[in-house]
Amino acid sequence: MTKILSSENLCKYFGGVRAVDQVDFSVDKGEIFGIIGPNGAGKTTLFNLLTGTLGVTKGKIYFKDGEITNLPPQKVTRLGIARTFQNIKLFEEMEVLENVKIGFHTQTKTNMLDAVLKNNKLKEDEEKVHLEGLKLLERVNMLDKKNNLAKNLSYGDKRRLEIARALAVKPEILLVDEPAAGMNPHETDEVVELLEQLNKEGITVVIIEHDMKVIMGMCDEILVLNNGVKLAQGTAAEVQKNPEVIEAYLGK
Amino acid sequence: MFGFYLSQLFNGITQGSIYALMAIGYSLIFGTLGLVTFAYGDIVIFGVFVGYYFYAVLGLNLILAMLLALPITFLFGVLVEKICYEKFRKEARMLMLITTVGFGIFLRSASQIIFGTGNKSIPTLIEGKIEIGNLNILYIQLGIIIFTLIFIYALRYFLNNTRTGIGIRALSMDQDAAKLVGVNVDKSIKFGHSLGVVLGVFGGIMLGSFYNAISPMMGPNLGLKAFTAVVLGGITSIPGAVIGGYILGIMENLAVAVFSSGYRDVVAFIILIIVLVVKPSGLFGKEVKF
Amino acid sequence: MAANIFEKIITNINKNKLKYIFLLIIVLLILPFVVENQYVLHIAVLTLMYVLLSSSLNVIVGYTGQYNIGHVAFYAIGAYTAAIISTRFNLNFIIVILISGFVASLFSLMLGIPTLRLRGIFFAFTTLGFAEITRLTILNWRSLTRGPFGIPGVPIPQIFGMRLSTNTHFYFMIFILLFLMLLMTYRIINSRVGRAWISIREDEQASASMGVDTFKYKIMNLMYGTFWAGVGGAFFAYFAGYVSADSFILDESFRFFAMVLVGGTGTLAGPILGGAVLTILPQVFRSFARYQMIIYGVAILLIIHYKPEGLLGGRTFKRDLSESEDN
Amino acid sequence: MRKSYLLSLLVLTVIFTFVLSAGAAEDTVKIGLSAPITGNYAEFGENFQYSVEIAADRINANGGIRGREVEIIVRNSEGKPNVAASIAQEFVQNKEIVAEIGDFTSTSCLAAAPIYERNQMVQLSPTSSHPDFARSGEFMFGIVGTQAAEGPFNAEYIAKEYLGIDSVAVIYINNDWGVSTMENFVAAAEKVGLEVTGTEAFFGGETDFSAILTNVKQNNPEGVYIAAMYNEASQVVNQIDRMEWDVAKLAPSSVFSEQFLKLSGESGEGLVTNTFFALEDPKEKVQSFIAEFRERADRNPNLHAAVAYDSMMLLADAIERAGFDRVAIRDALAETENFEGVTGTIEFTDVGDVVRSYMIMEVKDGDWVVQEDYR
Repeated sequence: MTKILSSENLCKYFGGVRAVDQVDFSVDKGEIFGIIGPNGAGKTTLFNLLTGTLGVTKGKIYFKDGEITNLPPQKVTRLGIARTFQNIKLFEEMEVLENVKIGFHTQTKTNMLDAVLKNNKLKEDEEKVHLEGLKLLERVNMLDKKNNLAKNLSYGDKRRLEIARALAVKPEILLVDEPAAGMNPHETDEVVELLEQLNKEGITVVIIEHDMKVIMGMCDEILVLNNGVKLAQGTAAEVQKNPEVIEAYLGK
Repeated sequence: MFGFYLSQLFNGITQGSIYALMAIGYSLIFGTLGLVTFAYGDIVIFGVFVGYYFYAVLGLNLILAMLLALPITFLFGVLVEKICYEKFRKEARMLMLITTVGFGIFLRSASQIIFGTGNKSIPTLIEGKIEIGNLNILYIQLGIIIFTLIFIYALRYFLNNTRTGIGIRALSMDQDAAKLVGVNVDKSIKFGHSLGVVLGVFGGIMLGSFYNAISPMMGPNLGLKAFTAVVLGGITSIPGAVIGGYILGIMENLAVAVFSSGYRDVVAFIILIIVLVVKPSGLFGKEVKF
Repeated sequence: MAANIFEKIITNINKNKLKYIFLLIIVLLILPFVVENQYVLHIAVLTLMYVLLSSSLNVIVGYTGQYNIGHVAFYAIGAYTAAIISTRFNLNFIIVILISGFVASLFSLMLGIPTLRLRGIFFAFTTLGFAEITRLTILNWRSLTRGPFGIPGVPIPQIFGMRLSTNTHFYFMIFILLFLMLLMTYRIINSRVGRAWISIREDEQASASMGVDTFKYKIMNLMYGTFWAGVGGAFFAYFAGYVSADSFILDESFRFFAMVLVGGTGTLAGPILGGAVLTILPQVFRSFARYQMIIYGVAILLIIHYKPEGLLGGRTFKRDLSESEDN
Repeated sequence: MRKSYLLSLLVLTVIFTFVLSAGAAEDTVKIGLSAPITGNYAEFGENFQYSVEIAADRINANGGIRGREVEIIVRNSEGKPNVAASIAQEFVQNKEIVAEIGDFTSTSCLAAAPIYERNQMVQLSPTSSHPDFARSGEFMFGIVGTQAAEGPFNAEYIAKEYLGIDSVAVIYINNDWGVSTMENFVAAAEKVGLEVTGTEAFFGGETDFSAILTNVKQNNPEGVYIAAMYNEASQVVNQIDRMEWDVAKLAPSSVFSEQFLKLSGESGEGLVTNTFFALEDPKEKVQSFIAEFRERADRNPNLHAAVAYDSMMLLADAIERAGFDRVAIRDALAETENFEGVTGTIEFTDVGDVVRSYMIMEVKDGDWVVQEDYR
């Protein structure tokens, strides 16, 4: 198994608050990797560091063979890392299909001049983006809503659209932040199924989730954070046995 | 030569003290509403004219007339809030920006019709001066500085120790959270805004009394100066706004001394842009969400 | 109720967009041949010019969500560039207009590089400062701009030996410019570039996560919008034959802004209606002399109260354009 | 209910358009007045309106012009050159308007000039003093006299002879009028050996002049020439007084107004200016104009008001001789001879402006007092 994403001594301090403190972890290619921890453990901050949304205070991040520490988010995305957001960040006033189309930004080349001239490059790009966008929507079962404004979607649909949008980037690794939050059990199952399917197709999945059933059921490996510090990394069984993890979750 | 720069510095401090006084009210409004207003100068001048009206037309005692103007402008502030902001609190900020512009145009033109188009003279509230070496310091100048200090401390006390004040402070940090902890958002916004207006009008009265003249057309320039001082010093930080006012005054006057008088405002705005680029929250402001 | 009829008309227009656009173009093309009143034509030229200017601001404010409240600076730079070049060199007006657009664009690049990294309202402050700096520099730099005297004698534009001096000529000139601008903008907005712009407006953080180089696209957007402001300014210089700093005060910037908001942001049609309404309204009320500006101010307040999303119901902005923290 | 706002607005717009375009009675002669009724120059525009309307009422009381009543069409130019140009377009389009009075600033006049010129309609500006204005066209007339004449008078007669000073600093407002006033004064000063120790500009609406004055005082000039309108000029003298700086103060005729006295109080004392309109002028027509103006505006007229009154009277005189044809009016106006206005005798030069002769006036005991008669 080869490492695809890893960190070394990763730290993020907000003033005196150590949101992420000296975290080392590594994700293997092709696995489903879970990150758990109580509220405020630094999970989302870790995601923000990995994707370049936040700058790191100390430490290093590696993706495949290269270092990606402090790369801006658009460059990180170009390398093949896509993400969703805990608090859903869709382009609310845009149609569902348009939301997905933006995901293809890095794979298309149209510039302003092409657009103005309406040349072949634009036409090819638009055609490609349109067709592939529809395919992705079909995949998440939202084809019938392609012309709805994103802001009018149901909560579950919004989460699914975010995943579809992230997939448009054609990522090697997908970081999903609480994809099942606020969903009913049926919707949750759908999302789990989708992620597992994607994983089978070769996409490495990193998932933050509070629902232990989801995490324990699908993850190959789990990272446990508490107060910004790594408590453990291992398989579901290993983690569940770790005394520090039990203490963090159940208290003394 | 040294004496020349010293007296220009002193000129700057004088002018800065007026900007500082004007900036206090602006800063309070900014903090309460979370948005710049482009009607501030016009509202302030309108308030001063109300006082002038009592004094010149109804023949009241000058100080009494000006004091009478304050409660009236407080009520006027409530009206302004209703027209320009109330409906748009949850809407985009730029709507409030344009309503203040529209209201400013309206009020300026209306003032010209009600109070006349020309400059009006206001006598000095407190006559007299003290001489220290070569410098003449007018009592009114001292008064301006003293009032500025009083306002900083009084406001700080008010915002930290009274129920209403704490409510306003909570608003400036997070409106939704303020609501959750039981702040009456509507009342607090109206009160904070009106208080800002009254402070501004008070500053305007001191300004009119210092320069002995007011005119409806002074509004926009005044508002822009208060705005610049507040942004320089740090939005929502009241002592910051005051220091911003002083910096602005000193910079402008030194610009006249060093470059040319035509570039006085250019220098001020260049400094504003540089400060924003280097430290968007202003020289003394905390990082805020805007 | 009567107001409902208005709503219905708007809905109807939205439904049959193409038809109405076609109809509007036809009407606008015939207009100068039917209208003989030169004053009305003059106002028509001004209206189209303001529509161009408010549309150019809408590209920046409406599509990418950058609070540019100093747009008048680029309009001024365009006008002065055209006036300075055309009175010193014998160049074809089309070239002069293009150069003016590029110069305005260049200034926006210089302003944008340090300031576009600032969030929402802070960027607005810098544009406001820039507008004042521009106006005051024009007034001070007498050797280049003749300071407060302005530059008179902007030559009459010529093409194929024809002197373009009548209102009808200028009408078609601005009509073509506006048509080009709207067509180009329409195409860009419906391409990868436009999607990137809009995504920045909607959520800059998410946009970056989709691989959009948000800073680069914001710069491009600002440059594109200010290019057209510069073109509008250059046209104004030719049309008026005279430029002076009094035409480029901050109020003018607020006027553009009001036009965009009154019409509806983030749609092509919004600023067209907004620009038209707020250009024609003051002309109609001009005979009210000293009550004119009162009516103007009240009209803006009323429209914003009645339809905060703009007459044509464009999208509304989120209250905060700033990035939300998620920890 | 709110929804009906917009509709009522639309309806209003339509109604007003109809009202505007509705035909007027045939038996009037229409004169356009383009003036800054709102904005920074509003008070000057207001003076224009009062004076021109007083003149029109007078004319109508005496049977009008060639039996027709004068009707003034007022348009607000907001002090903006491009708006003045739009108004010009409206006026020339309206065939019933035979001539125009306005605008206040030289830049507005210059911006509108090509339109009036092309359509052959007189633009008679009461106040444009820029030497280029009247030269910009056959149909352009200015009656206030140009800075090219006032500057030398102020430098030679007021500064050198009357005040007897050898050096002067210039403080000027940075607009078209101020710069032109400054430049003409400085040029004239150099000719007559009056040393100019420095020039300092300020922008309209400025209230604090202490920095500028401190700069100027550095070079110890014997006098300060204040090229500003009365409102800023009064601030300047106030602040000179506050500095306890004993210096001779002189200014162009723009400061001559009652407002200046009110705003400057004791610190205005001793300021010298020129004028060709004096409140104490005993002529009946002057006194009756002053009385009428006071009644309507509740203040004394200033120079700007007086020239606006004369502009209307001049036009009426020309129309009386020429009839209602625009070009004929232009010719008659150019041929005006020995017209006696409230501002003295008016005759146009070849280019269309007026060579004025000036009185010297000083503020004494809180009042404007003529010190030397016309020269």
